[in-house]
Amino acid sequence: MIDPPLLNKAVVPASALDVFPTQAPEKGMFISLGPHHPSTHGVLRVAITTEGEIVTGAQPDIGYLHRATEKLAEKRTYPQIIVLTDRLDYLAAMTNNWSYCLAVEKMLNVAIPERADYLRMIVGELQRIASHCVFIGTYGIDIGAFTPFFYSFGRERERILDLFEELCGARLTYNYVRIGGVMADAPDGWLDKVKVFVKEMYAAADEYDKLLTYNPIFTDRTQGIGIMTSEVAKAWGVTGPNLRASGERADVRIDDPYGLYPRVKFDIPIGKNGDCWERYKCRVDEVRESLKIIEQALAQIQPGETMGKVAKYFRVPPGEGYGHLEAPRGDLGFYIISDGSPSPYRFHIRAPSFINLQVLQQLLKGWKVADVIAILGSIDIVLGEVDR
Amino acid sequence: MTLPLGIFYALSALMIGFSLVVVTSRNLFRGAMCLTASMGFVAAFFALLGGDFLAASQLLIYVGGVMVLILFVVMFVQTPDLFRARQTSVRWIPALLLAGGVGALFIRAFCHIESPTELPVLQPTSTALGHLLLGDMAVPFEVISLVLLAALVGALVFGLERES
Amino acid sequence: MSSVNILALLQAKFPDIHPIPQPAGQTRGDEVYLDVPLARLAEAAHVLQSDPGLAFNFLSFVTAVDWKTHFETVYYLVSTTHRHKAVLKVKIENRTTPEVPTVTHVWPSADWQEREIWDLFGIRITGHYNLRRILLPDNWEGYPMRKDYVATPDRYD
Amino acid sequence: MFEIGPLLIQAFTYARQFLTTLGATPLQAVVGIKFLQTTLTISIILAIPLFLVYAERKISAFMQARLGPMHTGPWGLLQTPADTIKLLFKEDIVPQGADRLLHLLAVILAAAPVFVCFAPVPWGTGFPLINLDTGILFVFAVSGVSTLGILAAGWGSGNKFSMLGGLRGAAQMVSYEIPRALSVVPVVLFYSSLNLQTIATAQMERWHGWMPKWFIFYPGIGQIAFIVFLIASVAETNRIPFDIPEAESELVSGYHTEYSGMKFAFFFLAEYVYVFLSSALVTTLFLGGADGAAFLPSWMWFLGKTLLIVFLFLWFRWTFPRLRVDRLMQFCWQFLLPLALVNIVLTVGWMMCKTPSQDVLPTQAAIPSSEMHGSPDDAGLTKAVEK
Repeated sequence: MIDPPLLNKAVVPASALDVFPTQAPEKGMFISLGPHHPSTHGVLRVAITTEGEIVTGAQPDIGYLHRATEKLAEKRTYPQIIVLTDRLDYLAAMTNNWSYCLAVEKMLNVAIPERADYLRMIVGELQRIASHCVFIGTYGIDIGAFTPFFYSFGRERERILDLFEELCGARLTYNYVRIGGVMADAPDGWLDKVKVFVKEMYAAADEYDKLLTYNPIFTDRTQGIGIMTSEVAKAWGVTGPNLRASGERADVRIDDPYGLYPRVKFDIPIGKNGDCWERYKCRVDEVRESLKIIEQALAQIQPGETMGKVAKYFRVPPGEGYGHLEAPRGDLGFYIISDGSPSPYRFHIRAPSFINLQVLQQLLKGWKVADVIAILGSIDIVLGEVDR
Repeated sequence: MTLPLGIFYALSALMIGFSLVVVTSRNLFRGAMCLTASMGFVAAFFALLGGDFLAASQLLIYVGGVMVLILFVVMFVQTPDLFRARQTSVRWIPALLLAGGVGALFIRAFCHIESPTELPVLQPTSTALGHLLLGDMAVPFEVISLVLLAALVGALVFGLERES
Repeated sequence: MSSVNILALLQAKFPDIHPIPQPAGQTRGDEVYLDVPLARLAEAAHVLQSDPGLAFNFLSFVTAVDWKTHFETVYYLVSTTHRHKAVLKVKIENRTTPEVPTVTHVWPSADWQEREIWDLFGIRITGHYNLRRILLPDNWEGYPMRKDYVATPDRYD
Repeated sequence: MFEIGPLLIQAFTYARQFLTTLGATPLQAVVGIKFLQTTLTISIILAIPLFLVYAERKISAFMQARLGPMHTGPWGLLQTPADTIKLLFKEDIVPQGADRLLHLLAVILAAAPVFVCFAPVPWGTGFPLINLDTGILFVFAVSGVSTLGILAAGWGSGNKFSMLGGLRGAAQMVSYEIPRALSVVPVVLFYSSLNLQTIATAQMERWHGWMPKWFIFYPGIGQIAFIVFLIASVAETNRIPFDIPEAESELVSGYHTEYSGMKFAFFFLAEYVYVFLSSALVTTLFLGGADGAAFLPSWMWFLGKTLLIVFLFLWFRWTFPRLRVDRLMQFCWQFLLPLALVNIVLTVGWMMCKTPSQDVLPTQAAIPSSEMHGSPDDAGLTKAVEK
């Protein structure tokens, strides 16, 4: 019997993990969770070997949603790739576009007008709130509470999507952030609507706390479960709220500031022992931090240009560049190598969900089958980003 | 041939039928289910004889408790060879003779009892049982609880043994 | 820890690691670009992670590039303590059976990314405990991310 | 006002006289009337899930900032009949590896006992089908049989997940039956009778005029017994937060995965009737059954209180997440059971100090002469048992 806390403390060398459990072990049972399982957040299969109720081995099996985005990008010009990045983490398309544009702008060395940067920050933080709302809703359903889903996913996120629709006409794949600026200026009255939404969102965040965060059965199901220490997290390359919940103060907005984040004051919610509840709590607190950022941005934004001096059809000087930002699920980066032609020579995506998912191989061992769903849900992955 | 006697014969025929299935069926789960059914018929007989408290507790304890746990064991132990076990033992002739002898003995004993023609008037028996158990029969009642204690200790010993 | 003394510390142990000059007109972040010979990669990984001065304990990503004449694997390393970054580039000349040692013993986060390199580029990762295709179906022939990969769709519906 | 109870009694007595005039022996007449009463009660009980399913969907919708069914009929009233008809015409698939007979038997075992349990429940004055002396014990005994239904469903479906779901469901129901039964012992002790009718009528008195003497209002023992019984009943009906057997997210809806069409409908029907039965028991035992001011008929009081408790069941379902299996068992054995036992001790203490002079065990004479109705053979009830 593997006793879970000990195992998660030490970083298990990758070679110690089982290769691929395909047949039932002699004593236990082999359960293939997914790919049509209602709670694996999309097309993901986790092959689990159990001994009674305890998980003895887990190997996620991905690739069901692989669309070869990196190969496609080599055939498209730089502006055309923005459309590809929308479909990576389809719950946070704004931050995908922004991260890609950061990388290209770094290689082009072009200056962004201030109003465009403010709009990018407002829209990026709104996208973070929408993505965390999806997480809060679906994680509630994983643990068995159906009602929060209708509040966070059904009510709050819908209002954000309405705001985005008014801004750029789309509800999911926006490609609003363009290389050198943003697609168009915010329609008049839009910023006031955002201000109204921000005020009401504070109340909604407190409502989630009352309804789910401090619900005794919810805490009983998630506290002390799926403990991931910061050494294990850093060793497996985990980033985002999952890493911060383990007590590591790592946030790209602070470590490697981009855009106008140095001008806004906000703090980073940090957890202590990195269990499922802390990962959930960090995301709820992050919603409040994002609201603070938006408020300050709304106060500081001035009218002005929204598109820098970038030609419609441009070439990037040969060389390589890496731009990354703090996406809702972690450190999302784009590594681009250009050979001077209008389309990139090599286009690599540093997808946080893909790398965060690896830790499951070690994290699931030793916990109960009922906890597998809670732990998998707390990592909050999106298959579009995992399979690219 | 009054109505209650008719019911009595029907019930006993069904009970014997189910008990036969318990003995003969190869499917372990089906056998356990039929055993549960025959336990239910025992409760029906108690009800027919006017013992309402007895019928209810028989149903509660045997059908609701003991049989559920037996079904548990059957579902946990799914070793396929259990299902293809031979039903009849090799020395079935002596077994048949023994069964015949015991059967004859019972039939002779039953002939001396004249069967009641109609049902006893239904009395509420639970209060009477209460007085009996805690009044005159208090000592045997306590002794029986020792049997239960022994069963519990036995279960614990088996349980712990498997754990270590 | 500026890139100068990272280089100094490293070259003390590995004289044959030398920096890659920054191409003209190309801005770069504060990463230091290092060209690591294939044979030296395994030891360099251990030193980069264990040496207190360098302390690169976080491997952000691993990827590969097909330069038509040779392959190249890129490791983007970050030190969460000293807050400095490094990019290792390893050139792989042999195109017929390209091989590179694994770094999962040092940074487990390279596990799936190296499997992806094997799956899409066909570069064998020696010493990887679970080298199988990760994104493509197991019976897929060819390595799609190579420049010379000809995609022959089997149907046009 | 229009008390239905006595009207029904007259109707049944006339019917029995009519049968005897037709030449049936008194026994056959009684059996005929009982048959008539049973069909009447079962038809009422069958109508309840229709209403409850609609109520659950509407209430859960309002709790979740949405509207619930609105299209079928005004405010979606015809939604449940529409569902039932749809399920009637759905193809009834039996999995290939399953044991066909057991697959069907499981549904009967799960659904039938719940209707039988309604016999001793007193709806109002003079209304219980049978004034059964072992009322509450009979209900627990028969409701225990539905556990077999779940086990048979788990095994009969032939697939690994439903077998696991069946095992977990049965384990949960068996272990929650004990605190449920023990939480009723104080009530039985207090009113010294298992008969639901006597328990209900005994709660009719008033403390200094206005405060109804319901068992729940007895400080300490009343509330504990009420809470333990309610929690155990929620667990017994496999509803959130105790719905491990059909935990959708883990076992893909447990033991009734392989059921479709009318069989699936019966599982749900049984669950809702079971919820109504548990609420009816809570009302009879703790809220004084049909006791209420005169302006409403007694059966309406009973129905009102029961629907209030049903609302509690629904409310639990849409606010609580699900308990983990081992925590659920631990909660039962290490919290509910000791609490129920302590409550029994408290009740006995209360009864001792309440009537120190009188001997705690009521003498035979004290057996309340329950109201007289129904067939002649009930006449024997008033005769005290001499043995």
